[in-house]
Amino acid sequence: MVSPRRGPVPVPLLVPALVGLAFLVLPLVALLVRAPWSNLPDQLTSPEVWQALRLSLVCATAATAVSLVLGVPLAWLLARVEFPGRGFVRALVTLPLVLPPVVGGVALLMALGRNGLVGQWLESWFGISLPFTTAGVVVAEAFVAMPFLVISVEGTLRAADPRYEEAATTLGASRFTAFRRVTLPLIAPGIAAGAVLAWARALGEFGATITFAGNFPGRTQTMPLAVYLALQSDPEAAIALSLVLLTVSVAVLAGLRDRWMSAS
Amino acid sequence: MVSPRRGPVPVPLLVPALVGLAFLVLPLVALLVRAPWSNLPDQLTSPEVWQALRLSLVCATAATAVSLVLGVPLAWLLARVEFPGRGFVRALVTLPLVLPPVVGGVALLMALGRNGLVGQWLESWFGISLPFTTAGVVVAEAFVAMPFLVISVEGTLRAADPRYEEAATTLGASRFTAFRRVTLPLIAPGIAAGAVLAWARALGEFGATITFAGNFPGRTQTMPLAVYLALQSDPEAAIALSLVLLTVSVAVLAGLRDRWMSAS
Amino acid sequence: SSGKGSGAGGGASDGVSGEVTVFAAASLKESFTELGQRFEKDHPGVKVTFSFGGSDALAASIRGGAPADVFASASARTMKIVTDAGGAVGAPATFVRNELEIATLPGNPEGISSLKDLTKSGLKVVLCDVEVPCGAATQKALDVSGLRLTPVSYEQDVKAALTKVELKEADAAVVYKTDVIAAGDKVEGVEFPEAADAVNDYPIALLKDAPNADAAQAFIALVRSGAGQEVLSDAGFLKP
Amino acid sequence: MAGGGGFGGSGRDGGGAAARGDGENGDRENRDRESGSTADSFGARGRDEQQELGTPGPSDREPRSSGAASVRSRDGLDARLVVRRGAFRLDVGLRGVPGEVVALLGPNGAGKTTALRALAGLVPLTDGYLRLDGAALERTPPEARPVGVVFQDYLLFPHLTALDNVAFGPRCQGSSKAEARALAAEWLERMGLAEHAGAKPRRLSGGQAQRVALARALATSPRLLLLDEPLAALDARTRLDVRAQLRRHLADFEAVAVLVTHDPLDAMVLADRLVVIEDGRVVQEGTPGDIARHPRTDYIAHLVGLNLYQGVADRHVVRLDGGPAITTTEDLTGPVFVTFPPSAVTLHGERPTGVSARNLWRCEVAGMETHGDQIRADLTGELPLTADLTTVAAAELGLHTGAEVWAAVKATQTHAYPA
Amino acid sequence: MAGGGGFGGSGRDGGGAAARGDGENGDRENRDRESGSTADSFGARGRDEQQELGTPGPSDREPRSSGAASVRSRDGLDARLVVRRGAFRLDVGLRGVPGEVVALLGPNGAGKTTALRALAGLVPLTDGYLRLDGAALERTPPEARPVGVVFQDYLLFPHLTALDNVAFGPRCQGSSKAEARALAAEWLERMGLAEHAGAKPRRLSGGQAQRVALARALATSPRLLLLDEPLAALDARTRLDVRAQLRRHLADFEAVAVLVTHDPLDAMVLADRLVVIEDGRVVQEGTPGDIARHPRTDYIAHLVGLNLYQGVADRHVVRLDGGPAITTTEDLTGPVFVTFPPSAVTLHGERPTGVSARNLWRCEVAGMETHGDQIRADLTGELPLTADLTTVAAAELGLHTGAEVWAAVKATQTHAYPA
Ligand SMILES: Nc1ncnc2c1ncn2[C@@H]1O[C@H](COP(=O)(O)OP(=O)(O)OP(=O)(O)O)[C@@H](O)[C@H]1O
Ligand SMILES: Nc1ncnc2c1ncn2[C@@H]1O[C@H](COP(=O)(O)OP(=O)(O)OP(=O)(O)O)[C@@H](O)[C@H]1O
Ligand SMILES: [Mg+2]
Ligand SMILES: [Mg+2]
Repeated sequence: MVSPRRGPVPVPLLVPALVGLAFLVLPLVALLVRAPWSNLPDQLTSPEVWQALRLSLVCATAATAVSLVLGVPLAWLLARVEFPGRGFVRALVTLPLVLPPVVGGVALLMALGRNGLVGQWLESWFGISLPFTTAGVVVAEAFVAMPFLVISVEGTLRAADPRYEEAATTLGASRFTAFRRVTLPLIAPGIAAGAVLAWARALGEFGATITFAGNFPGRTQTMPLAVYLALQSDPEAAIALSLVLLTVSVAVLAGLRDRWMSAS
Repeated sequence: MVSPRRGPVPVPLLVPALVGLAFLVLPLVALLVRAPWSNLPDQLTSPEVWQALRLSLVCATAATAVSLVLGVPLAWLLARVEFPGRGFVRALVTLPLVLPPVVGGVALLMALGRNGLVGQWLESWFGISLPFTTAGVVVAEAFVAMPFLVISVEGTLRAADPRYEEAATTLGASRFTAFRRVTLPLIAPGIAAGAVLAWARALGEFGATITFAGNFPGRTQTMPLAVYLALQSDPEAAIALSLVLLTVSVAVLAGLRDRWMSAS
Repeated sequence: SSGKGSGAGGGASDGVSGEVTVFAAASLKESFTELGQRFEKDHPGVKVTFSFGGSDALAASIRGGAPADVFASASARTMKIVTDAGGAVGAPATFVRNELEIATLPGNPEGISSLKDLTKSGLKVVLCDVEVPCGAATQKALDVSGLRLTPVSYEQDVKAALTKVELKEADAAVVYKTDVIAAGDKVEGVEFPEAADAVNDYPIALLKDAPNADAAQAFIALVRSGAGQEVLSDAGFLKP
Repeated sequence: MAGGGGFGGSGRDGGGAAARGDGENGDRENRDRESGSTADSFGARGRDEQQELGTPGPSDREPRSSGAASVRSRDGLDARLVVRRGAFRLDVGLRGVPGEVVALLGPNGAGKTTALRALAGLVPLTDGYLRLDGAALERTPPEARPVGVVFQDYLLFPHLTALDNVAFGPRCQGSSKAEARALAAEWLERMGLAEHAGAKPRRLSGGQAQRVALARALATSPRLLLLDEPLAALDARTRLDVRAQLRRHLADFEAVAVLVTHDPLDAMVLADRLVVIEDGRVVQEGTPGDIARHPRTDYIAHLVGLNLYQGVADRHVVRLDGGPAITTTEDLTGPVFVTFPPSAVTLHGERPTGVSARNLWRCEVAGMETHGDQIRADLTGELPLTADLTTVAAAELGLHTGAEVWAAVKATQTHAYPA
Repeated sequence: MAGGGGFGGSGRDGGGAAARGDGENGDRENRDRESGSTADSFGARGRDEQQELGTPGPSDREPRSSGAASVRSRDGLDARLVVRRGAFRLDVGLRGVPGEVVALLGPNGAGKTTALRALAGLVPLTDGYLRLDGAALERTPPEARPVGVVFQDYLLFPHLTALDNVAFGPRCQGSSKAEARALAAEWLERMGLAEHAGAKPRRLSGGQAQRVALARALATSPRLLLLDEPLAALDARTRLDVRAQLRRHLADFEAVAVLVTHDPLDAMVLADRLVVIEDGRVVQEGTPGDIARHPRTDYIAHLVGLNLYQGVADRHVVRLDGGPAITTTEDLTGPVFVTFPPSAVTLHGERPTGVSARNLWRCEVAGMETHGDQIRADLTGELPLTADLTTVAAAELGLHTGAEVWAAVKATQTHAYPA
């Protein structure tokens, strides 16, 4: 195949890209190099680890689902509907990122806890109590992860050509149909990226979770919490646990994302 | 002006968007409602608070800058250059999100610390020691925040039309020029979104920072660290500090983002 | 050792049943987990659930309405956060104490033998922040000996301080004896006399909103019993 | 190859046709466009339909006040579109009866696309009104308007196959997935695109994409079809097919179609009525034949390939504004337009002596272009004009840029009409 | 309005021109295209340039092996482009000398855009070669090729003003910002877009955008200019201007231009040579005049508005493949093509008795279209053909779809040539 050389990847891009990659990957390599390999088999055979891992995956996925369901419409609202104070609302949405995680947990307790602003009504009217339950873990993770999805999807929406939506409306599509059948597929890569961010963030979430949902093995003890506890008594074990978490996420992400990404 | 009603915002979008907004904002409202307002003046007059706030802003901004310089090329590499193992590299890039923050800090120490894989060479060759310095804070924050930027920018790049780059090359633009003068401005909203994510994440970063850079007032003590320590003895003060942090970030984000966003 | 009937009174006969939830400082994980198993054996049908975490986060949870029966804190100050909010029944009891030690690199290459040696210039020392219990105790010890010490970092907790030494980022740290023991051969402990004046109390309390106050009482009794104290001493804690 | 006959021959036999059409005026409203027999109605385009409305004044707010086209305006389209876009202001009146095809012509930037977007509801009206089949649509959102649009750059949904692009509209209108796809397959079949049904837009050529866009708009059975240069990307043969297809479909549905095109041939073939806009205003309106014979602006004269001059007539002599006079056969007084086709111009190397042409001007060749085996020469001098001549004649004259020539036009070849 | 003259009149005076061109063949290589005097060279298009290469065979790998066009092929373009895209395979040979404009014609999906993209280096060659001014470019990345492209859908950079879009190329070639902007301003001025210099592409109309794209491509002074339907969105008047502009610029720079268009008129006016591709292969190649007179496929016949038949000649009678015979004036033997223009067909309501036409067929009207004041009728029956007639004649005949007619063509109006 006689192909025009697309030219080598330009150095001014390649160099920072590789430095960036090294920067992100190097600490992981260090973890691997210094990992207590002899400890690993113990970790892998402990049922609690698998319990925590399963819980982590389930909760992170549920939190991502919640984020998608609530966050994508919110991103659309911010990107496509003009309303007063939009800039302020957009800033509000990013705040959960800024909040130190433990304070985030405290804020969640104040809002949804037994004595919380809304929580007291949830409890007395519906008998729903979120804190210290698995649902609470999902709530805490969604609270922390959703802003990533919202901001990232909003950015993609703004970069997308709104005239496709116009074309859809001239074909009789309501704004919602246009959104669902045209906009959504068009920005699928952006949504996938946002979902990956949210999922990863939820998977690593620690401070808000332990404060809002506690640390009960099998119920609310996710991997980061288990890692934290292990760190207290056996730092090597903590690193081993982290590696398990990392391996699983690489597997999931490498598997999932290429399918998502190439679908579009 | 006789304008066609664009129709009300569709309910299937509006309802989840508002629920999502409420979910994100409610805990903040709860914080505000339950905030120890009488405590606030004390906090605001304490010079240490301003020191920590200043350091937080400076470090988060520097970390965002680092993320932009290294992360945007990395995103471009992942989105536009085909190379074997790309899916795996992409997954690797997201790992710092998944790593429990404290483990992230430990990993950074293992890589860049005095005794770390690369750090020992940095120290002996250049006399550079990152832990316990302000630069260390920036490194820790960039490590945690950069993946957000990379993933979000990559999503936008994939959703963007590559034919504009083609058009640029036919006009004599090298791949780098095409990137700089065409792609970059085209995906500006996506980059802005990614930068906001990274900045906010860096601003709220706690675990990796304290582990890698330690906690020394004026040098490495950022607001989240100050908040955390206040939480030990005086939760009210911690909430007051958090509110200061939140207010400043809302101000910065609401101010900055509308300018960035509308510029494109 | 058979803890049967030790202090806490016996078995299902005292009507203790159901689930008891204990919020305990993370440093108590090993000892309390062992005590929990013993308690369950002593009281068939009772299940002990632990939530280990930073004392601060636990205190915040409890103030936020966590359904906990017992709170065992690593510091009197975090316990005070709960008692000030009226969250505890009666006065909290100190069940163990923890003494400071200097942690140095293995083999003590800097030859540190006293608190004063930490003030040597060029030495990278990390301390706990004064806001956290070990930091407060360290400060007390320094005050007693009239020393001024500028560390490279005030760590957020004792584990963070210890980690810095374990990874050889710092040359020394002032931590608890229990931590030095837990770290095994990755650090070397150096005792110093001023530590005696600066011990840290671990208080335990029955919570006001405890769903299972009876069982909670029984658990607290076990912790404070001789058998309980024995388990804790094995981990390096001092008797109150 | 006589490509040069394209615009150049315009109006040559205009006089002959004028006499004939009148006999069949009556059937206009009921005319039946059978499949492929679009010319059956050629006689229907009588003189009485010719309107030269110019820019709609305030009186146009009163619908059905003027002209034959408004008689039926409860059915079909009746609109006055006023849109501001920055410095640009559009203000045009548009009418169309069911089954009618209105072509919107005008130079680049005249506001044709803007007018279509206003009709579709994608751009709000600053002022004016819009009625379709008697219903006011100004405030109806685009999705509720029975309007189909073929966009200038297609805007096919890149994530859907050609089939699903076409099925999109029917789906939105409530058809089941199977129904919608069957209908879409039918449309693609008719457009000759059956084999590309499964292709994504990126894999379609420009012309294929254009046809899919057309099928997509037609599949919703709109009452008003808006087409922004729908045939521009089609090759000659496909163009004929799609054009015939389009006419047939419009006849079937009795819908109004508004068509933007730059191709005067397309406009002539497809449209019943032309609306010419320049700089946001209607400058002329009428049947293709009328506009071809009576252009009122330079743009239109260019479009139909005529030389156009404005002047004041005193019986058979028209004195041009600041120029020479032209002798015509018409007997008129006052401001008039005079036209003649480039083919009516005879060029001479030297001042001819024996010619009967009363109109003779000395000119210089400013430029030439070959149109197949014809040459079109641009002349400046006493009277700026374009002339068509055969390559043989050009060679004999030794024509070149800068050459001095004498241009003669017989009075019988000119056509004058009141301005 | 004689819009119907567009394609229908093609080839009418083909014979006359053929005799004349030959005298001036010699000046072809040195021909000097002065500003606006494009027709100065009309005589230069001699018969010897006519090549009917068909699909390039393996021998085409050997450049300069055939035809006059290759004599100069060290300068200019010499390429064989083989590209696979899924099921589609492109395989065309293209040559062009500096100053020459080659038009690429073909039906939708024939591979014209693909060929341009291959020339620009945006699509890799599966096989073949590409030489420009003697340099092999197959492996040169697009940015290093001295090639300018006007894309079918413009691809103006949405974030840059019109001015900065045009200045982009010069900037990339190393001009200072001020120089590049001055040059860009000049180009916009020439394109009549000076007042839109500061506008972003979104605010430009379709035609304005097209012209900016043209200016952008020209501003880099390419040695090979590729234009994908550059005039499609332009209005008639602008089209003339831009077309003249384009020719002038090409002459100035002695560059090769490859132009994709669907408009036979544009192709005839702008191009020195036409390359017709169908389904990825070259089916005919030659001067506009030659192709107009000797179409070899249905598509081309349609394009130039001729009726085309293939058959076997036995002296003056051509027996069509599975159809009737046509009598011609040419004396040929063996496989031939026969053409005649629609205007050469006379229709009769009943079998004519007194006519001299030797070719008479019984047909049925399948469809009709008005082209201004002409009618074009599609006929089926003994011989499928199209016929042009005046509206008067149509009215007298009472022509309607389904009507039975007799079509007569004089032998002198037909044209036969070897297949
Ligand atoms: N979004 C906009 N904002 C401001 N001005 C605009 C905008 N869009 C178009 N215009 C201007 O409005 C005028 C009319 O544009 P429009 O697209 O309607 O022209 P057009 O008749 O369709 O031309 P073309 O034949 O070239 O497509 C132009 O002068 C254009 O520059
Ligand atoms: N990316 C692609 N992948 C596969 N097939 C493609 C791709 N792009 C185009 N094709 C196919 O290649 C053929 C040639 O397409 P091309 O765009 O070159 O046609 P074209 O001659 O430019 O047509 P038009 O006049 O309609 O623009 C078409 O059949 C098209 O469907
Ligand atoms: Mg337009
Ligand atoms: Mg094409």
